[in-house]
Amino acid sequence: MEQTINNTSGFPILSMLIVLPLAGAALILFISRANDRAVKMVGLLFSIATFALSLPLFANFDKTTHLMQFVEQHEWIPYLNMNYHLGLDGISVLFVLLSTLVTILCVLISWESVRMKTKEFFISLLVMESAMIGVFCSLDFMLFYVFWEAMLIPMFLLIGVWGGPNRIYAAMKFFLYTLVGSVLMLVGIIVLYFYAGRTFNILELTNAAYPFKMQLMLFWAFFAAFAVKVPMFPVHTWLPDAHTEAPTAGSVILAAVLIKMGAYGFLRFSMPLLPDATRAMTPVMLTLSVIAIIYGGVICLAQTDLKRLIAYSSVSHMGFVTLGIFALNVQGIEGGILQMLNHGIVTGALFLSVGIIYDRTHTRDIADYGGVASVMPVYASFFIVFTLASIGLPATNGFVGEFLILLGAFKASQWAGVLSATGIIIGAGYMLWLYQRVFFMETSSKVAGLSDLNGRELVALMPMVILIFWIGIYPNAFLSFMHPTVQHLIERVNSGAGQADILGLIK
Amino acid sequence: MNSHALIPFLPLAAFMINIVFGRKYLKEKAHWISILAVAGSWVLAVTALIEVLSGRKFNYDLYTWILSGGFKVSVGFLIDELTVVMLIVVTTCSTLIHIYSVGYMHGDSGYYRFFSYLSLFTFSMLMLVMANNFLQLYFGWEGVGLCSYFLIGYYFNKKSASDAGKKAFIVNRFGDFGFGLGIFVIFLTFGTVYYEPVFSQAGNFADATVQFLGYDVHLMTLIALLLFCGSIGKSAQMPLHVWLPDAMEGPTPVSALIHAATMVTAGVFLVARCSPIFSLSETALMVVALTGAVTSLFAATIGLVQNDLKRIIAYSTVSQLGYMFLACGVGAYSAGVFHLYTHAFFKALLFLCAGSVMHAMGGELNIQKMGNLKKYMPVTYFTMLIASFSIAGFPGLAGFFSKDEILWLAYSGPSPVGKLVWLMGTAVAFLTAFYSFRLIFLTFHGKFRGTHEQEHHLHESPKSMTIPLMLLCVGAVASGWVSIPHILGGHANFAEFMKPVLGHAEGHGTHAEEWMVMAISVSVGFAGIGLAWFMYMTRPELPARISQQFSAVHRVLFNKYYIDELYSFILIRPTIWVAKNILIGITDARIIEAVVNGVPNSIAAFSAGLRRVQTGLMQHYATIMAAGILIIAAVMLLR
Amino acid sequence: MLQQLFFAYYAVMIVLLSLLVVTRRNPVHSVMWMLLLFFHIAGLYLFLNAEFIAAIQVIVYAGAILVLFLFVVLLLNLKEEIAGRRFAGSWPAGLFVSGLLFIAVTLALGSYVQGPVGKYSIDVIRSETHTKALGTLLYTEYLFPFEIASLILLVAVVGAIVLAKRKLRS
Amino acid sequence: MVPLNWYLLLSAAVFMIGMFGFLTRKNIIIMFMSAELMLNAVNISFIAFSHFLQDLRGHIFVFFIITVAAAEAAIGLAIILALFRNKQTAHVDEMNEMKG
Repeated sequence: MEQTINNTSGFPILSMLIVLPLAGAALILFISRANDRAVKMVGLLFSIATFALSLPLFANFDKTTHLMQFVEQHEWIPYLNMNYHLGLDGISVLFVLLSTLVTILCVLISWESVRMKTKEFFISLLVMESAMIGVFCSLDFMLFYVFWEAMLIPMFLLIGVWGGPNRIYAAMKFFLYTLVGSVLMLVGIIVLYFYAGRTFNILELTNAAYPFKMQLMLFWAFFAAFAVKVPMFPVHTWLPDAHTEAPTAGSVILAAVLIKMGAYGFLRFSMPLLPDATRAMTPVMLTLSVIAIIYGGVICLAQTDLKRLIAYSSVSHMGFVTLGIFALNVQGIEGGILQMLNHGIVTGALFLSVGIIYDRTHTRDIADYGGVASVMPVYASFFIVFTLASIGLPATNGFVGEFLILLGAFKASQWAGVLSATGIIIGAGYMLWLYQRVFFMETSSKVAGLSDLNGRELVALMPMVILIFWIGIYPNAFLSFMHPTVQHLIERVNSGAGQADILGLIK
Repeated sequence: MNSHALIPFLPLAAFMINIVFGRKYLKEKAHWISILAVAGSWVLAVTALIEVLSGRKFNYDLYTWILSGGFKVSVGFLIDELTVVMLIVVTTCSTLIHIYSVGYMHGDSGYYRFFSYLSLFTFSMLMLVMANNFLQLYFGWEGVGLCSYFLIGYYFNKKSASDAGKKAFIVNRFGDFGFGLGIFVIFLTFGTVYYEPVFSQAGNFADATVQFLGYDVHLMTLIALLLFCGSIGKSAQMPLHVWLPDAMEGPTPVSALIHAATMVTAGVFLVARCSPIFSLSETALMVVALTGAVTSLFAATIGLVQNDLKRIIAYSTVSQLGYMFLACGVGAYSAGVFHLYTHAFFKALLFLCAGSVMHAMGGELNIQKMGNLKKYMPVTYFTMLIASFSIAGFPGLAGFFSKDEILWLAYSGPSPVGKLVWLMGTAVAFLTAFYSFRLIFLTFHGKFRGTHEQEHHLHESPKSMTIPLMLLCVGAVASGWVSIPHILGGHANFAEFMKPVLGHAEGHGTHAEEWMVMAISVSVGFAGIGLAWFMYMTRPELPARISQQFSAVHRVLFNKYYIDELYSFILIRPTIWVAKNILIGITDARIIEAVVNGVPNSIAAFSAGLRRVQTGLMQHYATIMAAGILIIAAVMLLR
Repeated sequence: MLQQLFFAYYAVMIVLLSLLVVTRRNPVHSVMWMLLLFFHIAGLYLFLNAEFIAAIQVIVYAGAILVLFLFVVLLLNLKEEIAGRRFAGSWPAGLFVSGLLFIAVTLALGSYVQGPVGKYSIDVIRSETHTKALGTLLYTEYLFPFEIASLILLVAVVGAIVLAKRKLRS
Repeated sequence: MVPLNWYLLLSAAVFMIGMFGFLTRKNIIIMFMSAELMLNAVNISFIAFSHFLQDLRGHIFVFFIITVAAAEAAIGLAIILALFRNKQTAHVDEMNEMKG
């Protein structure tokens, strides 16, 4: 049996994290529809409680080991050898925290902007949170798959019910796109299950050695699921539609957490399970990443829709993430993971900000804006921080991530490094142009007389600013979580599958 | 913990206080905090200078910034001769310009914002010069770029200002692209990005070649040229010079501080700092020298015909920066840094004088509409005259010493292009003198050509503005005296002081030659002044005639060689066209979306076809049912 | 020989009458031909020693069900209906399918193998009388289905009334 | 002695005629009668088998079939009445509510 560090506190913290939001959702079910305020308060309280509960993870995490921590294991379906198996390592722990934090902010930002079906909205939000945490904690592939698919439902509802005018199309597109990918992954999971001797345990699956051809096929099956989620270049077109139509909270969750899961999937499954295929496919993945970076960036230059622009910038930024991950060296992968976090924070914050101004103007057309900085100076200051973080200015988190990624990519392939570095120039171009068109120049009639941020919005944006500078100035607070795990991952990828020494390391 | 850390962090603290409390609480008092902070930095910088003069150096880390695998980089400080010179330049100029701004920006709605940006700029610039590794240098590098963006676009309601800020940032990003790659190559070569080990090991790689994008290149040349890309962007050299003239949209103190005295010289600082690397590559040095010389000449010619007061000075800045690169390129790093140091004073002075003129003229910048201002603004006139003499290389003033040292070392140095760049440099000296005095004559002499209202409004600027002018004027006169060349009986102290960091460039020539070079540069300077006197004082109708005679040349010069239009035509517009029409129009909409929507649509079409089977007529169903029975029966029979 | 002759008569008549039933334009005519057809079928049953069934064939089918048909036909005013075409557009398909199915069944007949024979030989039935034998079986072994059949009839009665009655004006 | 196959052949012929009628006639009442015809064809088979296998269960089946046929006729004709009342037609090709 593989070694893990069991949760010895006697308190099933991960299960609690998954259950608590669900409990909140259940509680909301019993609140009268008329009592809007109570619904929101319960949503807020439960999201804060979940966040508070996740903080011990940050504090108690053992940064010296790559082993799984806080592990819980119970039988689920013994006949199929499926287990309820949870645990965290250096890759996933930060994303659990990100998920819990972002949910609070989403609750805050939806406080007034969601006017219809409030009850259902907050239920969806809390169920979403629970599923997200589940995805990051699962150590059983089937359990992972269940959470992975469960996530689709609340998100589908968030887009399809509370979205913009074209919401049904966007929601269907989002749903079908991701579903097609996941189904292929399911096939892959089942193949692994039988090949590795009827187990869904990720750690045990990692120990098995798979023939190269099979690895290749599985790699592409997993690719279908993860690349759609990321989204990588040719399968990115659901993202702009989903982001544009989704309500603010939906966009934020989508940007901050949901699309991280694709990259997380690559790290958790594709790379350790299929090391030979990963190495063989690196050139392809690097190429796709570089295309995504440049393609997404250049498209942003021609966007006229605020949310659409940020959505395409996500394509570009996630290109950086996959670039780093598939550089297959320490800097690249750590940069990639950090950049996932960064992108979650920065793009999440950008969507929060866009939501804030959208609530006031009800337009997403960039041409309708102008001169917002004169009317809303505090808001403008927050937005410039997010903009700068997005274009990777030193002292913001974006810089650390992008720098490490580019360094890693340059190490892996000079062409990839050089070409993707042009993404930084393009990024500055579209973000600053956006900022200019929205905030600078003469005040347009649509924004004249808008009120600046209120306390609630300030509270929603503040954590993001703090995180941006925290990671930017002292990234080691976060990088230190990853070191052993990433080291271990790289050893695993760079070794032939199933070599004795690797088995020794894991067992 | 050392007091050095306070040098940058004092302005940082001022920035934070101002940005958080400025809008609501400090308002008109915001400048106190910034000025106190930067003055404190100045005091600490002076103590650092004294420490270094006494032979001490410092190189230590504050804390580990990024640690990932073998990559480790800290926030740390290196205090050596080069650093303290930069510290003195930055803190002195910054302090004086802060004080100047109190008067200049008085009553502006974004008063607190202006001072917080200035503080942030000072912080970034100090981080840049005090860095002990390349990444922190990059940090400061981008930081000053950001402040430049904020300050150029300070009047953000004006489209031209916000355009200029954006342009500055993006053009700089092109340079930083190369700079960043340079840092990657350094890390991959040396395994570290700290100056000290990199420079000490650079010699080991003197002859190494490396594969770069499929080509075999000389390693040191590669690194040097990539780093130089950053310099080109930040110091506005060809072909990335386009942002600096537009940057004049910012308030004038900003132009003086950022776009004349400090930030734009960061490129020169970078080359000087990396002199151990540049010195190992003759090719790179040649590129640096030629880029500098060409830019210098090129910008000077544009400066000849511009009418915008600040733009003329801006082109003069580009030209002088070219001079500094020219110096570095011929191996005379200390001469380049020396020119950087003197230039900071007289160019900041020129800008501040221009600001003073603007203040009096109510924001008017066209020198064709000025004239005879010396009557109204004697202090401004006098200080600006001194500054112009200094830049024109009037013997005894600051500019004379530094310019002469550069020209002499170019002439006599070992560089293969030395003679060529000396010739170009001399031509630039002539042009510089000409356009500087064209400016003086058109602005301060002759008859006032503006409106009546403006004339009525003319006045000398307040004390808070004229005192910094006078202080800087002292610098413009005397800052050169620290390094009087041997031939004039001095000791060339500056070069001696810099020797441990920058090495010593030896000129190989006789005293006669040195006298000749000096005489030529001085005489072309006087010739330029004389020509300007002739054209704008004695025969004021002449310039118009000449420009008519050579209208094509004039148009090209006036339109800055159409470089902006060229970039727009070959770079910006095609990119956006491709984005709009190919990426969005074809790739996304026609190819990817066609597949994505095509699959469900074809399924829908198939279903629609299949639906027709459902006629709703029960006999059809019954027939099909019977046919099913028939098929089953047939199968059973045939088995 | 006589048996075959009898059978031939009945068979020919049954087939002929069936064809008449399905091809007549006027439903009343069809019902009339069907009445005749049911008598012939009852005759065939007698021929197979099934007196009881033959009796209810006449009583229930001919007497009750067909009358019901006749009522309905008369209730509906079918004058225009009769004017139109008799067969649906897809009649060749129907002919084709039923024809082929007939051939298939005919071909299948050849492979019929008789299984073991039960205890109700003609002599047994004769000694016990047919109705008694059937009644014994029905009230013992098939009691439960018998009860269900009664329920079905009840449901049918209720259903028929509910469906056929006119809506009350409310 | 008449062999079993003759009866079965007769039964098949009647069944196919009924089926033909059901599949082709437009008039719903005749279709209904065709269905009765098919039931009768089956009944013939049952009785014939019963006779030749010396087993009374065939009779039982026929008994039940007749019962069900009666019930079916009652319900079916009631439906036809209701239908005719709403549609004013007994032609099945004018009823296509189930069209997809």
